[in-house]
Amino acid sequence: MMAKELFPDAQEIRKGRIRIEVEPEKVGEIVKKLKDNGYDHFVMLSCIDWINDGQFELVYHMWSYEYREHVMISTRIPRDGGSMVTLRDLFPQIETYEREIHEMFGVDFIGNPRLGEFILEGWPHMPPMRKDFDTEKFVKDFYYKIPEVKEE
Amino acid sequence: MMKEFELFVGPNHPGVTGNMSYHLWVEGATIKKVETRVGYLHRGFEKLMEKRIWMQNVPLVCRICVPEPDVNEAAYSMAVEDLMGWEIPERAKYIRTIILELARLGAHLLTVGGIAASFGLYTIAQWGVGDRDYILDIFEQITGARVYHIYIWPGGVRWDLPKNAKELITKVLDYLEKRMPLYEDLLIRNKVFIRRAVGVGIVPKDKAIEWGVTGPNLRAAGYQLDFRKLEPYAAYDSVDFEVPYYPKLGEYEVLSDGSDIYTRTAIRLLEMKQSISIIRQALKEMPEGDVILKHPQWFAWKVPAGYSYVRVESSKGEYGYFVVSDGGKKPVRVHVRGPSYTHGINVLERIAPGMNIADFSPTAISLDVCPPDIER
Amino acid sequence: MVDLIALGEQILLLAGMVTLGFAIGMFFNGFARKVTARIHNRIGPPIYQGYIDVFKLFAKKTNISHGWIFDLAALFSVAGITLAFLFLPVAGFTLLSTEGDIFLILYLLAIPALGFALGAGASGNPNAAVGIMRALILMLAYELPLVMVVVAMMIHYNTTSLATLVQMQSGMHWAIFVPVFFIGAIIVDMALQGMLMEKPFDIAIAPHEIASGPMVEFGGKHLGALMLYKMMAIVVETTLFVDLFLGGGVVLSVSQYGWIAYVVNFLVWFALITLVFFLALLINAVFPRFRIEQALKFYWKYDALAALLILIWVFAGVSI
Amino acid sequence: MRNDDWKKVSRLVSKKSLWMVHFCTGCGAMEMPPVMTSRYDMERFGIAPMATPRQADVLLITGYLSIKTLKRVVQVYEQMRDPKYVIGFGSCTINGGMYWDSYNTIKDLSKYIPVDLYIAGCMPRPEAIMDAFLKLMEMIEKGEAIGWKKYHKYYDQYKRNQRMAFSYRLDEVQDIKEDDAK
Repeated sequence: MMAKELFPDAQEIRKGRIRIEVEPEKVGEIVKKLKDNGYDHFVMLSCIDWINDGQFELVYHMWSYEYREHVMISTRIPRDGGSMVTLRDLFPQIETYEREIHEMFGVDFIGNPRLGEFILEGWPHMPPMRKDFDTEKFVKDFYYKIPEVKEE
Repeated sequence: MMKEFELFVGPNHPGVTGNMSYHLWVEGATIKKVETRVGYLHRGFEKLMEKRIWMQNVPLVCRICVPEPDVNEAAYSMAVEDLMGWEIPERAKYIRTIILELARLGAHLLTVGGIAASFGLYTIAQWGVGDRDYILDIFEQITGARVYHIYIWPGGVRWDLPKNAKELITKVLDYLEKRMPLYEDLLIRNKVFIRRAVGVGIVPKDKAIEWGVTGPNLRAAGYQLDFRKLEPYAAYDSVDFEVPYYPKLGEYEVLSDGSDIYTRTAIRLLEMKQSISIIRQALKEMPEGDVILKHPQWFAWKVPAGYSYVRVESSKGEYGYFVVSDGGKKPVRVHVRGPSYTHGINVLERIAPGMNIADFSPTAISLDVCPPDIER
Repeated sequence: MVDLIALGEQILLLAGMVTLGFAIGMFFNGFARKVTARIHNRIGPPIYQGYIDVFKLFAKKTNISHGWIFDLAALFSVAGITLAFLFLPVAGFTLLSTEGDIFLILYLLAIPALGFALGAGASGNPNAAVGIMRALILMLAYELPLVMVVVAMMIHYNTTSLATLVQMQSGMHWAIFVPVFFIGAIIVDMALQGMLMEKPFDIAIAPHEIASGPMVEFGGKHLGALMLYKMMAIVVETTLFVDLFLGGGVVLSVSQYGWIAYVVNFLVWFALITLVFFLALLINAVFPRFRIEQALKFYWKYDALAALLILIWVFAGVSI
Repeated sequence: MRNDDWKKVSRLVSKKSLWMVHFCTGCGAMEMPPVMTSRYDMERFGIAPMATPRQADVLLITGYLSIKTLKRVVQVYEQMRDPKYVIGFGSCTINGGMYWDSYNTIKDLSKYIPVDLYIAGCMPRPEAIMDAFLKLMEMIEKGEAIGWKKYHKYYDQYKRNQRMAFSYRLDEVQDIKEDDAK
């Protein structure tokens, strides 16, 4: 069944792009339902930092080769101390995306054992993809301050 | 036999493509466990893109995938066009097709050469890279740059093709067509290569889609799925081409149950032939006209709020751009889905255990793992 | 006194031959790279590149050692291969080859590989350990057909001395013209491909798999010594082939033509080993490498089986 | 004097055989295959890629360096035998280039390891790379490529900068200053 039939309140952005907004608790159930209904390709898991709303938006992208339709399942979690249940059992690649989002945004995925250092190494500051991390200021305060090697 | 030990393949190792590393736990000569270590090339593109205006991001995105930068430009431009609601000129679509296919040819030459080199057949690698240089020459004459072209822009392409483009490209295509039999004889029909590559590095067919395998690797597993057909972009709906997939390997012998290194190599060689045919058609059917929309000064661009996911079929698989705008001058979020993300990490980590260490590097290279699109 | 002078002459001759051997080996390094480059559509390095590389490696300033076994290993390899060279008849020069027989040479050929193994083991790098294991398995693999063909030749010619063998082949009665040994030559050529560590048998040093294997921790002077060993090994192994099947390059009899014979023989020998090496390079350029168990299978299943047939053929021919 | 002559000869010959580490630290590595293969063929000048740092003479930093790679680069550099040379490849090694405001890439390579030669451009053309190698040979012959000596001499300063970069903190600076005060 197509996503429109499964979820009548889904919103069609354009042809072949469906967006569903749901509560965080329902995501697992919906992803499972879509997987069973021909949406067999998990594309990716994105995270968007809506700093003014104080929320992270997690977007689960799925695609059906059969219907040629792309579904984005959006859910919002609080920005501070937000967490989400891992869906790594449904699609293996979700695990990797969760690792990245954990590192880059600081979202905790409950039940994922491989969270930890993934891309960065020894990063002591705030997760860098958060909007309140100012990369330009960091560069000026850090990289430009490292002294040059003085030759006598 | 030897007891268990750990082996690091990379980052400074000839057996990895680019700067990444695999941490292997090995017993004797059999791999027990693999962990892919990435992040050596992390530049924080997605962060930098949020700091720049829409147009400034075009020179950034092409640096995400070095062997095939044009797919990034195309995908990003299409995402912006999608949000803006632009329909680009017909001629620009054809030019994009030509550029993307040339890039695919170059990337496949590099990958096929890489697979051959991982088995020690350096002749193919040398020839492949040498022949790829002629394609870079075309790029240089069209776009002015060898590697990073910054030619495909939101709204079309930067400028029209040069007057002699047709002769230039046809000459190189003729040359490549003449070279193809050499590659076939030396690689795909090479007895030792067949011994090494058949039945090695198998991605289970029933798991391929669930694991997120895309592109030539998916087609080698027996699915005729190609986003150029499924969701046509540029001028792919107006040109006629076939999607080679297992077991339809054309003139190459079907020697295995598919989804192995041999089949993946064969699919890539067949795709190169298709690319040549696509470029020829596009050159012939290309209409006259504008190549770029007359849009406002790009400093003043304000992209309407919305979500857009655009995918293109790169030489490695599905390349997707998820672009979110809040109606401002800068994107809120650009998230890149690189094909290597799944191929290099969860697929490889799952198929490698039980493999001989001699087969590991060829498998990784035949999956066409390109680290910059994993960590960006 | 006379004896001393003769001894001095002998030593000078030996030293000269060894120097010449190394010089030819270094030339072969450049030659190999040039030939490969031409096949790759490239120009390639100058033909004297091998000399420069060895010089540079010995001019390196620091040497990182991994213990005395590591230091000794490189020396071990060079000494072993030099000794093997001395026991070979080279273009009619018998050197020490009247003293030992062919089995001694096969033993001596194994010594450098073991030295190599010791050094690589001492370096403690897992890549080196895997590489050395592969090298030893490969040695085991190619020696079986090689020894069988050699034994067949010994039965046929009724000698165990390589010098005598070369002598018996003089006057263009080369073993390769005997049909059965023509097949034998092909078998040994396959084994030679493994001895030279050229593709499809360069399994031990596979850079894409184990980052150049045993050599992974070698650098500077250690690597220089190792390169010298590898260069000399090319000369020794090709000469062994030429001695076995191509009459050692002896075309003119010394007793008849005097010193001209030495020069001509030397040139013919040089041309022949270059040819044998050139063939190996051509095979090297067009094949990927086997996996180790495939190489073992190749040698023991096809090569050794053919060698066994030759052995039976020759044995039956002699006894009947 | 004789020692000097020997050094001169040694440099004259050694410059003809430069082995570089096979380490793609950044996207500039993309232009390395064309330089190695039939079109440009750098083996003409005796330059060859080597699998491990122990065997190599030249370290090419091909483009931007993330901190994670910098750790490996320092390790590789220290494993190489003297004399060794470093070529900074592309604008990103000079001042950060495209990634001037990226939080994860270093901006000036010479703060962490001594650089003998820079190639400008993003990315440099193969001709530029060849030219750089020829220039490096010239420098070796004249005895100007002395980065490795600098590394020995100012080891403390390089180490301090490396430590700072690895920890993403400037705290190390204070330690040094205190030491100076004592």
